[in-house]
Order: sequence, then C-alpha cells, then structure tokens
Amino acid sequence: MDFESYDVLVVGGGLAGIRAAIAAVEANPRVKVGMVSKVYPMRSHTVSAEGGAAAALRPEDSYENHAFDTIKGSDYLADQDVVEAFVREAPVEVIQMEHWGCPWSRDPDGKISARPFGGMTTWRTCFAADKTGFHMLHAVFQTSLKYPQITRHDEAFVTKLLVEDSRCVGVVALDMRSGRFDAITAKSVILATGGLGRIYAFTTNGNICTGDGMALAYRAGVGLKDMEMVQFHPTGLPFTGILITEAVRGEGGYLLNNQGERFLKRYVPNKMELGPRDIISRAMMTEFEEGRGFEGPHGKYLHLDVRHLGEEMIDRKLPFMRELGREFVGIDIVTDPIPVRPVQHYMMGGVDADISGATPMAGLYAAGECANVGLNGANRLGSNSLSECLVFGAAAGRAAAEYASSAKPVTANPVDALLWDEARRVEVEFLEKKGGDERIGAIREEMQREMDTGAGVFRTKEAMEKLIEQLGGLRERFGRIRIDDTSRTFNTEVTAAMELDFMLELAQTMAVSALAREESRGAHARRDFPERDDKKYLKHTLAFRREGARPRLEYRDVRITNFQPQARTY
Amino acid sequence: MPEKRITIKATRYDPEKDEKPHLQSYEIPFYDESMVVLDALNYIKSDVDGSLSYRWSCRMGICGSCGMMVNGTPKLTCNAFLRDYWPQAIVVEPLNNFPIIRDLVIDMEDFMHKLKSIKPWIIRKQEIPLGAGEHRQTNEQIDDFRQFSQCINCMLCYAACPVYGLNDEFLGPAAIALARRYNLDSRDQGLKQRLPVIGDSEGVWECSFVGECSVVCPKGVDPAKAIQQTKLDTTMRFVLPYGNRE
Amino acid sequence: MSTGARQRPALMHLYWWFLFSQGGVIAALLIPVHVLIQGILGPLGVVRVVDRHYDTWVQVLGNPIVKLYLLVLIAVPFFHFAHRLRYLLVDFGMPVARTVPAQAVFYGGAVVVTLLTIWVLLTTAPLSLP
Amino acid sequence: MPAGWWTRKRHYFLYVVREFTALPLALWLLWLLVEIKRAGDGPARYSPHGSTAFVVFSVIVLLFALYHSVTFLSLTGVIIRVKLFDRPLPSGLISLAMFVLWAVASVVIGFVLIWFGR
Ligand SMILES: Cc1cc2nc3c(=O)[nH]c(=O)nc-3n(C[C@H](O)[C@H](O)[C@H](O)COP(=O)(O)OP(=O)(O)OC[C@H]3O[C@@H](n4cnc5c(N)ncnc54)[C@H](O)[C@@H]3O)c2cc1C
Ligand code: SF4
Ligand code: F3S
Ligand code: FES
Repeated sequence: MDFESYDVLVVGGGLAGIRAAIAAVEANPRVKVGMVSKVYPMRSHTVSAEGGAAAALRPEDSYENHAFDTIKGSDYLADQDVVEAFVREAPVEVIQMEHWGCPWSRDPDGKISARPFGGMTTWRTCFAADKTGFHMLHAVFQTSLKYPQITRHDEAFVTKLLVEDSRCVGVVALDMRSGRFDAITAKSVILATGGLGRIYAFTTNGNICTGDGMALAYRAGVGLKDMEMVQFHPTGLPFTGILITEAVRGEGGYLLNNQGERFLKRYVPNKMELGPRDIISRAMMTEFEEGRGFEGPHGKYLHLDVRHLGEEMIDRKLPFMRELGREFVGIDIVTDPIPVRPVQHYMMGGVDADISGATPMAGLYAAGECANVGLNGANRLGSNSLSECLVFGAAAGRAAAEYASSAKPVTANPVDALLWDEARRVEVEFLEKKGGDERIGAIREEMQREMDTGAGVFRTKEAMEKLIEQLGGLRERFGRIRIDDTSRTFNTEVTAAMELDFMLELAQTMAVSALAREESRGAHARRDFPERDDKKYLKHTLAFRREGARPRLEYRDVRITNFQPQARTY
Repeated sequence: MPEKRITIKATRYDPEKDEKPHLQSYEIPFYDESMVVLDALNYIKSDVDGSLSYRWSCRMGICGSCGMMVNGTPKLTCNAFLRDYWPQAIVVEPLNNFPIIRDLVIDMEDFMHKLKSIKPWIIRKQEIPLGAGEHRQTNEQIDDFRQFSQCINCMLCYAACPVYGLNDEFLGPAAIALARRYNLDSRDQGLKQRLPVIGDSEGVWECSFVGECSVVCPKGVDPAKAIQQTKLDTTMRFVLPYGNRE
Repeated sequence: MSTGARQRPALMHLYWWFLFSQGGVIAALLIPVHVLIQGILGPLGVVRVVDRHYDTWVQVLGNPIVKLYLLVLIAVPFFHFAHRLRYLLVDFGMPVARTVPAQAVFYGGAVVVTLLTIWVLLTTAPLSLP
Repeated sequence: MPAGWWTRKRHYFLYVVREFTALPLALWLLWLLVEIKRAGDGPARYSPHGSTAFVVFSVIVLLFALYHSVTFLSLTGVIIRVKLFDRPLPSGLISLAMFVLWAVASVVIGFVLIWFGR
C-alpha cells in the first residue's frame, strides 16, 4: 500500500495551522509539508474572529505591560516564561501579517492602528475593521498558495494519530469525497484543530469546532491541560449565539440592564465595559438572577448600546456588527440597542504543549486553540488568541521542521497495519453499524444542554457530579447509535458521529477536571468555593485517558518569573 | 396556536446509487421566526434523515460554505430566513454550474485552481525586511481595494453567472475580484505577473457583463465592477499611447 | 484556462473591447436624438429637419465636420454592435461565436460598414466649405 | 446550461434585452447611411422616408436606444474611477455627469438638425 509521506504534517487549516505550515517551509525550504483539514482552509473558524489581535506595537506600550495584563487576566494560571516570550513575538508576527497583505486598519500616519480591549490597560489590539479573523485567515491562506512545498488535503477528516514506538508518525484521514481511508505519514505532526465550542448548546463557535485534535491527542495518551477553563463571552446574540465583538465595548459601547443602568459599576468600577470577560459574564448572570435582565423569546438578555457612537464611527469601525444586527436580529445598531447574553466562546484548556508547541509525545506538536502552551491560564484576554495562533503556530512549525530534519523516516510496515485497523474500526463502529436506535442529533443536543447547565459560568459540586453521571449515560447511549447514511461519498453523518464521540470524551475530562479544582479562578467560578486558593491550586490540571474509567488527573506547578500572584481586582 | 410547518424540498443525489439528482420533500416545524434555511436543513439532518449532506460551519455569513440555490437563487442558507418564504415550500438545490459531489455538496476544486492562478498574495520587487516595520498605508489607500477584499469564496457569483455556466474555463467573478484586490493594494507590485491570466481570453474578456454576480454577492464585493474596471485599466495600459506598458 | 507562459494579456480582445466601449458611449450619447428627430418628429412633420429637403440635406452633408461626425456616429457603434451580438450568440449556446473566424466575421463586418460609410460620405454630397 | 436560461430570471432577461439593443440600433444606422446615399440621387428623385411603418420602426428603435443609453451610461459610472484630491468620486456622481453630457449632446445635435432644416 502506498501513502503520502511528508516531513511535517499539519492537521488544521486555521490561522495556527497555516502559520505553522509556512513557518516550517521558511525554516527549511527543503521540507515537504502536508496540510490536512476537514474543511477548505478559508472556512476554518478563525474566519469568524472579529475584534483583533494583540501586540505591543505602539511606543507608549511595553512588553512588560502586555505580559502583566495577560498574567493578571489569566488569574495567575499562565506560565510566565511563555507569556514573556509571547509578548515579544506578537508584534513581529503582526508585522509579518502586514507584509502578507492583511489589511490592518491604520492610523492617520499610515501605521497599524490599535483599539482598546477588555483587560488590556492600553490600546494594543490591532484590527482590520471588525473582520480581523476573516482578513488574517484569507491573507495567510492566500499567501500559503505561493509555496510549492505545501501540499493540501482539503476535506479530509483525521480520525486517528498514527503512533509507532510512542512517536507520532502521521494520521489516518478519511477523504470525504471518496470515502477512502488514507494513511498520511510524516516525521512530525502539528495539531492545530481549533476549539471545542460545539460541546455547548449556546456558543459562538461554528459547526466544525468539535475539539477533534484534543481528542486525537488524548486518545494517543497525551495529557489535556486545564480543561476546566472555558471562556464565556459576555456578548452573544440570543438564539444563534453569534458573537458581538468585544471591540463594540472597546470602541465605547455600554452594557445596560433593564433599568437602563451601566451595572458594571458595581462589579468592575475601574474598567467598566473594558473589564475582563470572565468577570463581566458573571456580572451579567448575577443581573439576570437578581431580576434586572430583559425577558425575550430566547431567554434573558441585556442591552449593548452603541447608539451614542454615531453612524459614521460605527460604519468605519464596526460595519460587520451593523450587518449582523440587520441580518440576524432585524435591528439597526445605529438606532437600536443590541440584545446580548453570555455565551461559550473559547477553550483555554487543550493539548499539553510547551513553549515551542512540543507535546510530551515525540514528533507531536500542537498550536492554536487546541493547544495549551500555558499562555491563557484561567482566562484568556480578548485578542490574545489570534496573536497566539501566529506566535505559537510559527514556533511549532519551526520546531517540527527542525525535528523532522533529524528524525528517522517512517516505515510502511506498521503504518499499513495501523491504517487497516483504524479503517476497520470506523467501519464496524459507524459505517456498517446496524440495529441502533439512538439519533446522534438527540445525544448531541442533550450533551450540549447538560454542559450549559453543569459546566457553565457558575459551577457547583452537585451540578458537576450530576453532569458526569449524565455524560456516562450519554456515552452508553452512543454505543447504540443509528446511522442513516450508508454512502461512502461525503458522508457527513459519520463524521458528525465521530465528532460527537470526540466531544463526549472531552466533556468528561472538562467536568472531571472542573470538579477537582475546588477554588474559583478566572473562568472557573465555583459557588461552593468562591475564593482563589493559591496554596492548593496555583497549578495546571492534566487529564489522562483511562479506558472505561474517569480520566486520571495530575497537577503541575505554574511557572512564575517576574509577577507574584496578587488579588485580581479591576 | 398549532405549530407552523414548512415544506423543504432538497436535492438528493448519491453517486453510488442514483443516476441523477432528484428532490425529496420534508415537512418540518417552523418554530421560531429567526429560523433560516440552514436551521431547517439541520433539523432534517438531526431529527428526520441523517443522510442529507451539505456543508456549513459559521452560521454567521462569513465562512462561505453554506451556499445553495434557494428557490432558484444562489443564497447563503445561514442567511436566508424561512419567514421570507413561508407558507410556500422552499426548494433547496446545490449551486448551479458546478458538478455535484453528493446531495447539496458541490465540487469547487476548479475555483481553488483559479484562485491560485491569479497569485493572490503580495508580490514585491524588493521585499522589505520585517525589522523595517510595516509598509505605510492609509485608510484611504485601503478604501481603494476594501470592497474586493470582502470575498468569502462562497461561489454564489459563479452559480449566478451564465457565462461561467456555458464555459467553465472562464476565470470568473470572485477570482478576478481578488486579483483586483491585490492589484489595487498599494503594497503590491505584481500587476504585471497577474495580467497574463486576468487579461487572457478566458479572463476578463470572457465576461459579457451580465452583472448577476454582483446582485447575488452576499458581501457587496461587486465582482462585475472589478471585472469591467480591469478591462478598462488594461485597455488604458495598452491602447493609449501614453499607457504604461512596462 | 490557459495559465501558461503567456506574457501579455490577449491583445486582440483588448482592442475589440476598446472599440466596443467607445462605440457604446457614442451610441448612448448620440443615437437617441437622431432617431427621435430624423425618425419620428421629422417624418411626422412636427419639426423641420435637415434631411426632409434635398438642398438643406446636401448642404449639411457637404460640410467636412459633418462628414467626420457622421463617420464616427455610424462606424464606431458598429464595433459595439458586432461585439454585443457575437457575445449574445455565445450566450445563446453557440460557442463557435467565440472562435477567431467568428471574430473575423463580426468585427470584419464592422470594418466593412466603416469602409462603406467612408465611401458613401465621399461620393455623395460634394465637399463644400461653409 | 439550458438554452433558455435567460428566460428564467427577470435580470437575465433584461441583460439579454440590453445586448439585443445592438440589432435595432444597427438597422437604424444602416437606414441613416442609405438616407445619406440617397442625397446623391439628385434633387428630382430625392424624397425622404416618411411612411408610417418607418415611424413605427423608429419608435421601437427609440425605445431600445433609450434603454441602451440608460443602462450603458449608468454602468459607465460604476466602472470609471476618477479621483479628485485623492478621494474617489462616488459612482453616482460620474453617472450623473454622463447623463448631463447626454442631455447636452442631444440638445446640441437636435438644435443643428432642426435649425438647418427648412
Ligand atoms: C466568533 C469568534 C470571534 C473571535 N474573535 C477573536 C478576536 O477578536 N481576537 C482573538 O484573538 N481571538 C478571537 N477568537 C478566538 C480565535 O478566533 C480562535 O481561537 C482561533 O481562530 C483559533 O484558530 P485555530 O487555527 O486554532 O483553529 P481554527 O481556525 O478553528 O481551525 C481549525 C482547523 O482544524 C481543522 N480540523 C479540525 N478537526 C479536524 C479533523 N478531525 N481533521 C482534519 N482537520 C480538522 C479544521 O478544518 C480547521 O481548518 C474568536 C473566536 C470566535 C469563535
Ligand atoms: S464575490 Fe461575492 S458571491 Fe462571489 S465568491 Fe466572493 S463573496 Fe461570494
Ligand atoms: S455574472 Fe458573469 S458575465 Fe460577468 S458581470 Fe458577472 S461575471
Ligand atoms: S455557514 Fe458560514 S457562511 Fe453560512
């Protein structure tokens, strides 16, 4: 059997994945890079990022300030050496994106402009109107087309990592179009598969954000770090969960309760609308609980008001928000307040990776939202993620190219057997499955509902224990699923089933990790343990898979360099 | 009040079984005024018939994957509201002018090649080093190409263009709009390299300015304008005695 | 789609398009008023028009500026018409209209009309300077 | 692509009409050429066209001609880019200028055609 073989294989065609692929080629023009993605790269969810990418570019800013804001934002769970390296690289990467054609919005002098963002103490968020992710992704994807060394496998769904002698040597991918299973081997593999928002019912994430890469690594024995840390964004549109960017508040929008009051003065008096996401989301939930929210057909909501900014400003800086309001809510944000409520948005946790993206498994790297390199800790600051994709995508690309240059080539022998096993597994579990009676849609919706209640903005022991139990039941039901689609051609039902399989696994690690962290830190807010506990929990959680049992947890100290933990008030 | 219902007729085609595509009818509840055609498809897939295949992801009109023919017009299904059609049935078909892979999924490899052929990246005679910082560019200079940089590659314009339907060698609206996006970028110096492709017989000259591409474009790109402007600019370069031929 | 080694845009198309657009402008700006006055108001006798009487018509036609104007008015739009009709045939499912021989026929036709116009203008009313 | 694609949508149909204007306009210009040629026939034999059929034909041509002018001139506004003080002029303004030009040209030509008539 023959198979594609690369030096570096990137799984994921989002910002992190493409950045990694280019970095690998630029590090060593002789490397052959493969890029697998389950959707065409420009469909990756990076495309929906709106607000901007943080980089200390302006003279009045400094690396120290960016580092401190990030660490404080993380509620001191960030690894400080990683943060310090990140803030130095971010400006370089933003300039690199500029050279690749990203249409950054500019200051009058022609330099890249910046806007204020939540939890950042100065104007540091570079933006391309309010379609930053869209412009960055298209710029980097189109730039990647000029490298003949990069070969793409579009619409190929990775189902498993190929591991030989505890070294990652490639992946098994289902080619959506032909229904064929291929082994795609490589001397090193980079996971850049993005977030897992679809584990929740109410999320800003797109349909493809199902955490596949995390699950792939987890199944291969790699630990998942800080899986309890899930970010809820304060301003999602009710019903759809479509995001209204934080830039709306950055540009001066107000959050109002049903009394027309800027209620944040009771929660983050010094920062008001520019407070960090975790605190504002909690403030909003508290307003709901105390009866100061609006009631709508899709539940409670509050108002985000930009009417005072004026039409000219809105059209220049927030045109996409106006478009979204008009098309999806039927309002004009120039004259109407926007209904919003907190919504699942980002996964701080992810595949355990170090500052160069290396995971504990030889040959396996991770970058972007699916990785946890220790940058975001317990709460990511808005606009740090796009920069993270660039900085750590590039780092992983370079490291993987370096590793590949000295690694042994992959041999066909075990790969063939592994491929055959995996193809057989999918066939038995999904394609040829007969007699099941559970709809995957039903299981997925129930999982999402349970996660919304059990692992939402506020958490309690009881709710999480119930959640874990429910997830166990869902796992059992998943064993009896029914697949209507028997075709090999573009079978999206089988891929949806595999995604659900991944998500059920991840949901369990999230709930178990969250239950074990008996404190409140950043996005992890426990009603039963409302205080931060640095003595016991200034540590990363690591979850390892155990067959048929709850994951095994380990803890690892957070690396502190220059910033000693203090109380986190804004 | 009894629950409202709506009928969706969707194209079904499985190359392993069917000779040609046919429509299948589904009646589903229309339970929320904000429901879009994509929600209806998702309802069908999750609760009625799991074998219906289509692409989607962002459900906010930015990833470009959910384009289909809705009652004969190319639309982003995540942005086509059921309330605009109800109580009539809605016919959902794969985008016109493309080969069908399966059900509502089209084959867009052709565009991926065309996209690459126009060299959609910044071309410089002399790269400036990263250490030298950014190229200076004013917001007004960005305005020159802003519109053409909004393309989400959704392929609605190709589905709407009869010229592409007749001759799939035609470079087509989105690819030319993107070429123009780079040609108008003050940082780019690659016009000369792109001209042979966009100015070829199957490039801009194939377009007869039907203009439907711009009508259906969900992002206001106005590819028809990009194409005609390219024709004019190219002509100026070569026809006028003082044109810059390089 | 040929993405080969071609170094320049397809020059022939470029010239055709140039003539097409010029013809379009001229047709748009000039033709309606001629049709209105010479085709409708004149024959109906609503207004006096130069071409209703032999002497005024010949006198005007003798003017070299008028001759030049008429050449532009009649000949240039034909390149526009040729272009549009050729593309229309393609749109109606006749790809032959795309070929070089078809181009020769259509634009050749416009050239013929141009020559014809020159001949007519030179042979009818004798040049008379006003 | 079915041959009748252009009948399926109003916009496609209008496009085909727009392109089709070429034919009536061409015929009318050919008539004008004949009219000029006949000026060579001499004073005795010259008689200008004036039949009802010809007037009806001209009315139809006029409708096509107006359609051509309106579509062509407004589309021109979209295509032409003019920058004044480094800011692009709005396309509406360019179209407007084209329409003004059309009006002026029509008045001047109409004036000449009528003034020299007798
Ligand atoms: C609505 C929204 C707005 C945001 N706004 C901002 C912002 O303003 N600033 C900011 O910094 N961050 C923002 N974020 C966060 C940020 O956009 C994301 O964290 C980031 O884009 C993730 O990029 P990525 O490359 O890791 O993953 P993605 O862009 O999600 O890409 C994942 C890739 O992996 C591929 N893939 C996944 N699974 C598989 C599989 N099994 N097989 C093959 N391929 C697979 C997919 O096809 C895709 O190409 C926002 C996020 C959202 C949802
Ligand atoms: S030009 Fe418009 S319609 Fe065409 S692909 Fe781009 S966004 Fe879609
Ligand atoms: S519809 Fe087609 S013909 Fe030209 S103007 Fe648009 S590409
Ligand atoms: S789902 Fe992304 S554009 Fe419709």
